[in-house]
Amino acid sequence: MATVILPARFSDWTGGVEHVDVDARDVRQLIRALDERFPGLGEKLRDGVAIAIDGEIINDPLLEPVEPDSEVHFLPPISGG
Amino acid sequence: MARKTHVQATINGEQTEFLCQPHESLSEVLRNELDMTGTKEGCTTGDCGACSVLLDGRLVCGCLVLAVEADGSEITTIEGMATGQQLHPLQQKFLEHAALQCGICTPGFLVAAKALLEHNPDPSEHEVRYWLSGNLCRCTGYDKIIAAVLDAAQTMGGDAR
Amino acid sequence: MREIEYAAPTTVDEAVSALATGGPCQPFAGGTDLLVQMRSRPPSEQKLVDIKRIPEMASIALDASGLRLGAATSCWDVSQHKGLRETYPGLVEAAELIGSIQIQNRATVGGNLCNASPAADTVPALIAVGAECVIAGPGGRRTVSVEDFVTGPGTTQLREDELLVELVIPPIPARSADAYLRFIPRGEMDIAVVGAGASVTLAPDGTCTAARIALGAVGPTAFAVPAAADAIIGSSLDEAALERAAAASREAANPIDDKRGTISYRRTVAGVLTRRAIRIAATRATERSS
Amino acid sequence: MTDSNGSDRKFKWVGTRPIRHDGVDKVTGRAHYGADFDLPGMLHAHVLRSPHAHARIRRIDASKALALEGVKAVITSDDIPELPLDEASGPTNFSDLSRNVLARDKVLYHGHAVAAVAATSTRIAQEALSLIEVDYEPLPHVLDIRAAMAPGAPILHDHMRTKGLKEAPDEPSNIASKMELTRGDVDQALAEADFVIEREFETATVHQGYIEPHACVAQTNEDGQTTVWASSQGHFMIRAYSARLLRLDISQIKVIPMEIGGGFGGKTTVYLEPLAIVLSRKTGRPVKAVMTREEVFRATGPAPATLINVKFGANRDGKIVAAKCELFYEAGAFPGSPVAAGAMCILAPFDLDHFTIEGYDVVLNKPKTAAYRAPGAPPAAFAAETVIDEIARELEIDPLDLRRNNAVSKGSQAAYGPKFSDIGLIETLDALRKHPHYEAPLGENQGRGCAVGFWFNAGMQSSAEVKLNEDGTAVVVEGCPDIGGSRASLAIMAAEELGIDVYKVRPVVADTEAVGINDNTGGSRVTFATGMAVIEASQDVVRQCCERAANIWDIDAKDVIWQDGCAVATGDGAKKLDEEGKLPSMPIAEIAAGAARTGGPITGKASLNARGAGPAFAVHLVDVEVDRETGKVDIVRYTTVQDAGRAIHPSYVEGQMQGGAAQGIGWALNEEYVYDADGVLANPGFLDYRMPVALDLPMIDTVVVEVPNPRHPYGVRGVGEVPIVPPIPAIANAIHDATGVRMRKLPMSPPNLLAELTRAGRA
Repeated sequence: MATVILPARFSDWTGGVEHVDVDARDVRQLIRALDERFPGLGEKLRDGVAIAIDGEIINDPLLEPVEPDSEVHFLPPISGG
Repeated sequence: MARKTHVQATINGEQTEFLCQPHESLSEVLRNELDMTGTKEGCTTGDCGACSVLLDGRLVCGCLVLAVEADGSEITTIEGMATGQQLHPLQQKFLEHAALQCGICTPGFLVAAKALLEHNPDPSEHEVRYWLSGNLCRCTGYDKIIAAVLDAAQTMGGDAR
Repeated sequence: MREIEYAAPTTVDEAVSALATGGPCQPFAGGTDLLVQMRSRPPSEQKLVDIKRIPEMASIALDASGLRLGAATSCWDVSQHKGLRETYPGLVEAAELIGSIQIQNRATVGGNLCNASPAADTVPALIAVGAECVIAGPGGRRTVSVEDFVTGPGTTQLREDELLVELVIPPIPARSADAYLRFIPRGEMDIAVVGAGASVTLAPDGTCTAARIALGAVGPTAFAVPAAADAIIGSSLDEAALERAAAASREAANPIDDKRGTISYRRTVAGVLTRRAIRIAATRATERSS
Repeated sequence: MTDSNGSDRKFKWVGTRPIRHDGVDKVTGRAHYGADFDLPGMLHAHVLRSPHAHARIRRIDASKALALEGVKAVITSDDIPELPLDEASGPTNFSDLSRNVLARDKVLYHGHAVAAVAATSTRIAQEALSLIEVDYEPLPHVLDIRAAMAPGAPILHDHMRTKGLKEAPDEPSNIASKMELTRGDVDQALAEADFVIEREFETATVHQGYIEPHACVAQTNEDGQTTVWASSQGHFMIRAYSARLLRLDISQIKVIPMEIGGGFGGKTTVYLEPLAIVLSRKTGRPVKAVMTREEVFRATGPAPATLINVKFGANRDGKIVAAKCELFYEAGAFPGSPVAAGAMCILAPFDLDHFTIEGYDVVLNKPKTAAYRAPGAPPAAFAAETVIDEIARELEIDPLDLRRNNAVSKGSQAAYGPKFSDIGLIETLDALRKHPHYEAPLGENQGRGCAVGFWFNAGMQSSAEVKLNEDGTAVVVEGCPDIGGSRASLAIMAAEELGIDVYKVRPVVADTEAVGINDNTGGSRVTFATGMAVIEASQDVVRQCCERAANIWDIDAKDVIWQDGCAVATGDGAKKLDEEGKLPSMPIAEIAAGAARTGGPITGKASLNARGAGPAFAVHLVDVEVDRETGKVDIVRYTTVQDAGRAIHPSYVEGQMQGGAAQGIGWALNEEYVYDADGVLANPGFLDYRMPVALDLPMIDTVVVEVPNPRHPYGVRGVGEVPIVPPIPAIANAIHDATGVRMRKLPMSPPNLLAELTRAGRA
């Protein structure tokens, strides 16, 4: 199962849980699973966030594949100069 | 419609006539009336040097010269630097040294550097930096521009001396 | 539509009568200040009298009787004049500090004076060498000292129908020299935060027998600082004397806070530049006497 | 695409320095930039801007302006759709963008666009501006970030509630949002540290300072189709934003990219384009809009002023054990400062187990900030890297050693979350250590400082086509404006894959209808992401060429490989050709010449959302000389070391390193927005907004370190952003080395430095 690290700013939804193991093949499934576990969190994760999957930052992903051993982080979106 | 003044000038060796209004700057007329847009405008206050041209052999900012003043004068612009298919050594060195990134300041630098080498064929790095301080470049940090001008001075040295 | 009129007379008399025709009218020399100011405002009716085509106004006459400098002479021509650089190095320094090569090729000493910016570089240098302004008007010509010519920020003694024709500078006495320094944050292209002009005369033994010190950008106009001059006259320009002169300049400085500097900074630097300018002028004077 | 980053590969073109393909156009003045384009019957637009820092717009009367001969149209916010306040996608709020393009109800900064005029000449348009009557109700304004956050501060947006707080507030605030990054137990770790250093830093508002003012031309046909000629960092962005703001179909707008005269992040949004489009629709004539330099300074996105508190705990053994950071960034008039990026960067170079980072996005009455090269990172590095230097002095450890002791490397968990893969921080530190500059003697009143910088780099969307011409030459079609030599880099990659001479490749930056979507030129992504697309498209061409050759030879395609621009038969295929007495090799020119008879044109395509951008680290070393009587700082020597992953065109990599360093030097020493009490910018020009001139800088030495990015076929990392990150702290540290004075406020200008020197009794 992929390991998701949830930043402190989502603690309103996660109740402070920081690490969750999620069974998902892509980002959409992963967010769905998180939303089931932490109702309302999904919406926060769907728009305007960047996600790092195994260290690779992707802005606004949806169907990006997630490996069983992946580590997933949610980040604020970054704009470049 | 505003009155226009008739002006005659030699631009890059060619007898040229144009009509302009007294408020129009030389760079405006070069760009808008004569379609010579190689002369760029970055500030219209004489601070960036992108509109550098030679007026009767003097290095000036085209934005601080009124077009009506140019009557009877000789003007050299970036369009007059290469001869036929032959780039001016400065242009060639700018390319070889990658002395431009966005390139908007490049025509001004080339015209200014040409004036420098005509005034002082063998300048020191400090002299080049002093002379080109009226031309702003925000991309390169000037390093490769200075190197290109010094290199061009070397190659031209033969003809200059 | 609001339009600009342009005239390019070839004699001072033509220029003066062009100015006298009434309506908003401006003598136009290098345009490095005037055109920028015009563009910073909404378009307006304006008559420009281009004075660069008047031979008398664009000439440099240097001889035993001193210097007659046409008001429309470009700063570049001043900086390239070999005799001028040898005789009045401080004045040349001021001229070649103005803007870039591009600007120096257009900007004129007279324009720098008539624009009457408190920070104008040539003004302290001109005061230091005791320059006088020759003004032409419908009633003939009159002469005033550079110090009195500028009356405030952007204002001069010139009446609307008058024209600054030339600057007259007395000959430099033996064992004398001038220097001009300004402080700017960058190496080039800035307006003076402080400017200091100095001219000194030395006795054969190195004692300072005469001096003029002038400051720019630390008051509504550039001005002479007699106290600073008195502080070194009679001295051998030792550190103590220089510090007294610096203190006099700090004292005389009456600057404002603005985007280019603070009051306290300008006061301090006025002292620093006074000391440094005197040193340079003295070194030059010594070289001349040897 | 393979994961092999070509570290084992022998390159023919990668790493060479060909003359850029657009070079001759740019040294002869032939290249056309934003303002270099006219159309017959074209009108000229100018924008009326707010004379107040904060005011309610009661009434706008344009009748006098419209009565002026030559004036064809005047528009206000009534002429563009009002968007719902929450209409956003990603970080971009389109309601805010719409209100920035033309103020609605309120003006929020001096210079805020209020109306636009189209007239038959620029002079008439300017005269018309002075005839538009606007009735303002001035409101109290706020220009200082502390004041903006203070209770009772003038509120810019009544609907704004601070996001990211534990419980949602019901009072409006100028704090748009709060974000937080934490790990471990910072308070305990600080309590246990051998010593703690806590400092406060301030930086000023600065501008990207590109030399080309914003400019565009818009033309709308009778059928409603609009064409825009514009210089920007992304013409697809111009198209998407304009369509969104004006409620047009994207298919109704075509944007043709002009050459861009510098951007540095400042041309990643729209200002003039929507106005020119509306005016062209209103008048039925082409409309040209060009900003003055003053407008660029007053009304386009600067980079934010910031306030940063940092607290570092370290042990005597040289290990940094904990850090606590608070970052307050000015967003300008609308939310969206780069504080999140600053927060994610501030501790990125350090391998740390305990920290908290808080970031606050604060609005006030200044222009909306825009991206500027490594957005948000330089102020953050100023704070962290200056304190690191203090720690090194406290411990009497060499500053490079201290950084090395605490440096992140492959497998370290970045402060912003994920684990790093291959990164080159330690390699860059070691390369600088070996540089002669590091041990060179210093003169009187001189000092030396170093600092590290970090930037993520970006991937995002790119599309490219590689078209094989009939004679075996090729055209590369892509959609990222060439802001600093990217045409050359992309041509190099195509030449490398196709095995042809780089000068036989013509790179083209195509318009929005001629190539697939490309995201902005920015985030150091073009050589990385668009390069990836060009490589894939070239590989597509190669694959097709091999198939054609196989068909011509009538052998199995698997027996054909590509070598030096030729299809080469191997295995059974080679045997068969040998028996037939045929050469087992077919050059690309021959395949191209016969293409029409072997299946038609050969074109390779790639559209991708590039993953695997490789983070970049840089370390800079600077020597300064300080005039203790005036506080003037001269840069006497400068060396930059940076991990580029792989330098495709080394000259332009060096150019990015030198240019970024120069911008950082200006930011450190003299650049700042100076506002008067009324909120009016006092220095909106190049004379008093003091960017470095040639005389202010020395030659800038560059050392390119290459730790290949494993996720790029050639190992490329972005290079453009990170060079602006280290200069500010490096210079601050050098000034301390020269004078013993710590500068914690920007700019380190002569008055500010002299004040500190005097306070410290070192003047």
